[in-house]
Amino acid sequence: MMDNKMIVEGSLENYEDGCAVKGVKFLGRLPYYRGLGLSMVEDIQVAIDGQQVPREDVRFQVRGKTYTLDEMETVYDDRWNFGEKATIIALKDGGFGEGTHTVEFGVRMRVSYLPFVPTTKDTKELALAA
Amino acid sequence: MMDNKMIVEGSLENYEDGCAVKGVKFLGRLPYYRGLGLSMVEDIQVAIDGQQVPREDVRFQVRGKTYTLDEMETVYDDRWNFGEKATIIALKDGGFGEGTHTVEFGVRMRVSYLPFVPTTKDTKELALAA
Amino acid sequence: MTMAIKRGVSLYSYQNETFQGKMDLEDCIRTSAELGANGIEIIGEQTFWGWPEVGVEDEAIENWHSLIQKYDCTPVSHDFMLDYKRYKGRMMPHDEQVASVKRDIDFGARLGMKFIRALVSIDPQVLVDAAPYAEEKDIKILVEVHAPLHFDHPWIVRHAEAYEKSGSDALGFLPDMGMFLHAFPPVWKEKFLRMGVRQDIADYIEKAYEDRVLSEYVILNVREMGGEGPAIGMAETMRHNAAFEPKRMLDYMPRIHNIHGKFYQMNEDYVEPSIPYDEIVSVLKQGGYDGYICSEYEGNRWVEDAMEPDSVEQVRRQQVMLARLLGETETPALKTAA
Amino acid sequence: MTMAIKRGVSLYSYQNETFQGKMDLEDCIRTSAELGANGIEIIGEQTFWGWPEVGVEDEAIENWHSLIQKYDCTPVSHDFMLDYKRYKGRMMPHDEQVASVKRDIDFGARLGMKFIRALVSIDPQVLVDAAPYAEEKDIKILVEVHAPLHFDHPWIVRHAEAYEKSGSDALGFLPDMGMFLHAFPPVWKEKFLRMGVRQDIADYIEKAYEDRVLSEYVILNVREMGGEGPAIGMAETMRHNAAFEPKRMLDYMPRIHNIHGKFYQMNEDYVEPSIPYDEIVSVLKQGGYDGYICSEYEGNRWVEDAMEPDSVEQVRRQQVMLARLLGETETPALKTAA
Ligand SMILES: [Mn+2]
Ligand SMILES: [Mn+2]
Repeated sequence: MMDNKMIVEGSLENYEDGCAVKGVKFLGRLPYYRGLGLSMVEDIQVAIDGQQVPREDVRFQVRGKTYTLDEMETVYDDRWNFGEKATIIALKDGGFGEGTHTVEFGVRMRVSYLPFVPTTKDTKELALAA
Repeated sequence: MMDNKMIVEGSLENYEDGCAVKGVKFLGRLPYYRGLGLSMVEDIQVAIDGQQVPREDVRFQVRGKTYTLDEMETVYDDRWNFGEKATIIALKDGGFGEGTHTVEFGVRMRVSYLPFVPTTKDTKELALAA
Repeated sequence: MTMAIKRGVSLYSYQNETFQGKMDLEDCIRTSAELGANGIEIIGEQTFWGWPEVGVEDEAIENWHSLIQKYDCTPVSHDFMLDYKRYKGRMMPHDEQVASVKRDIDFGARLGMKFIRALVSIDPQVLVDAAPYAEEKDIKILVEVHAPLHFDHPWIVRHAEAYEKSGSDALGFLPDMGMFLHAFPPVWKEKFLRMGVRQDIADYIEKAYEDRVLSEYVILNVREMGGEGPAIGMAETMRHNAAFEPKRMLDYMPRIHNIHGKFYQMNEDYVEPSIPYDEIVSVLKQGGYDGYICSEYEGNRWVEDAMEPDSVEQVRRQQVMLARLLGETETPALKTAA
Repeated sequence: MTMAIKRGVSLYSYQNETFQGKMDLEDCIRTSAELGANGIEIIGEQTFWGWPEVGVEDEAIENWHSLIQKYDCTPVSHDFMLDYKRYKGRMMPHDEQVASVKRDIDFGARLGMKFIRALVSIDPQVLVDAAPYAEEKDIKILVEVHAPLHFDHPWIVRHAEAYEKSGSDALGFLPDMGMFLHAFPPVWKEKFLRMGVRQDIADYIEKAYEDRVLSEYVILNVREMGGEGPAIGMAETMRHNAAFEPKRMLDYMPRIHNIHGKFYQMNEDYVEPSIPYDEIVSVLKQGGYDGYICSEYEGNRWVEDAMEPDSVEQVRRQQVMLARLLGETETPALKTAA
């Protein structure tokens, strides 16, 4: 559900540290009818132009707090709220280049009452905001 | 069911045409609690000492009638009865040699009320009757 | 109150022995009669070679009747199969299915049966169309309600609606007690252990069954425990079996005319550890059931890899249990040495 | 006879709009109230950011109560989740689950709810242990009976037995009408067609559903027709949905306190083509049900790939249907332009 609303249109920007480009970031929403505690967001998969971003180079940012995917596994006091636009960061020194990119965004959720662990994906062409 | 009773112990013999050895034969039973019309015996798999016998070299013989596996597909007036010892023939010019052989015998049955098409197998070491 | 519920045996129970020629038809009938189980049910295609493709000689039918008479038994049901997948790649046409059922009605009549048992996957319209012929032959066609189906499953409800609409009394139900599987059968667990399932996984599945956990959760949990192959197979049995409630038979009792006393094992204390026969018999009494309960031993396939099944002893034990539950004064026993 | 059954809406129905910020809490409550559906049900973790891990400020609770008052509505149920898999690789301990339920009881009380909805996979003992606390707070915990479960499924029977044994009136059931899926929903079929399922396979599955064919047979037949991927997925929906009978609610009516009016689509003729609401409402009347039926629109996930769902229009149509079935004189209508 909400597959095609995971990636927020027009939200792709360079991720800068000072004035050095350290990757890209975009706004992403959890494809689920309720929010979920961060410890149950098992994986966030990002690929830029078909290139899978390694797990350790993905960051998840909400309300000023930034987490690695491994850190999230034991976060029991924060959550990804329903419809909340989190900032998803894909680190790569020098960034991914100018212009339009194909962004693939997948989220795997451990939902207690489901007899399977679903991964939901969205893919969009996003122009890098100048 | 009846997996370990499919191959009849001590029934392995050379299959001769005149006095030329044309393969081997043994007695085999259908692993099922009832008999089955021959059109529903989808496959009879025989391997001798690990060597799969080609489908076209397998013969099925009951009450004096001999069928190829393909012929059985449209036989609607005969059946492999419950517990009936059919003669299973594996053709091979010159036979499979003397002594003890590993006989693998599998039967695939199209059973109308089952939501799958089972194959049941039996493997036995049989000494070639002199 | 005359003892309404009678005891019988489906010769299916002796399949391990008859398959190997260790028992013949007379052995089966005599053994059942000695146990006071005079109702005889058969799988037609098991007991009579040739049926249906080749046909059965009169001589075999006469032998059947002479044995029935000799041991003072009662023919109860010819369980027929109707192979609607007889033709590879195409379904047997409706009219041909109806004709096939009529041939099984004739065969049941030749054998003096009251009922013929249809398998649950048959299209109800086939049975409705065959019902008038069954009435002519004074035979009832009973659909076997068998796990995973149960009396509240839409497929069974559809059959029940079709029978009511047909207005025929020749259509009914034959519930198989395996539908009320209240515990994971120990002989199943032991076989899966022999097939290599880890002890902790087998214990988890047995407990999950006792807790009535939905099959889909059990299958996921077993995978997460590292279970594969036979372990997944053991969990998947829960898709095809569940602990439905015997009292759900009461709504359908007027159309229930025979009972399959399915059992996987009878322990030395005359108890079937996974099927609540005390509850079952009390529900049948409450519903005024006055037919047969026919032993249907199916444990052989679960133990034959490890030991030679003793079907006669298993049937004896179930008949002792049934006699006790039915309030009979005498304890069933075999005359001759087992 | 005073109109016992009342109409409500679970704000779950507006998830497509609230997810995108097209509707806020006031829009949801106002829209429902205009339709005469004054019972408001929520998924706590959908409507209130922060719940439960971060917590919810009093301000948000006060806003809720002001809106409830402003539109003369009644808080009905806080549907809670209890994530017993919160810790990766290990199950949340029993006592911690009970404590978690108590926190949701408190949250439900803060919101003025009568009920909190537990998901069906919860261990019944957790609810039994939380029941005394619920009684203190004058709240009932209702387990949602949701497809593939139904009132005759052993898991639900186990819950029912645990509630009777506990002697507590604070434990009950909340049946989801999706349990009575009497036809394959057209929006499901259309989505599977868009996913590439062959027309003949999709038609076969729809017809097999109508014929109540057992899921395992349908899955095999679809494979034999060359079906893969989404075609198998379409067939496998039959493992999780079936046409169970609304009248099976009658045995449990004393413990049924809320109803999820699940629906996948309402056509222009105010009919839900796959769920028999006429039968459902008559059974509820027959059982003397006097609670709410809360619209629970779940069609968005089946159409959103092809069009922007219009949840408000779908809810409006269902409320018109419900009002008609409940014998109300006025037809629900939106005051402002939709
Ligand atoms: Mn049976
Ligand atoms: Mn619901």
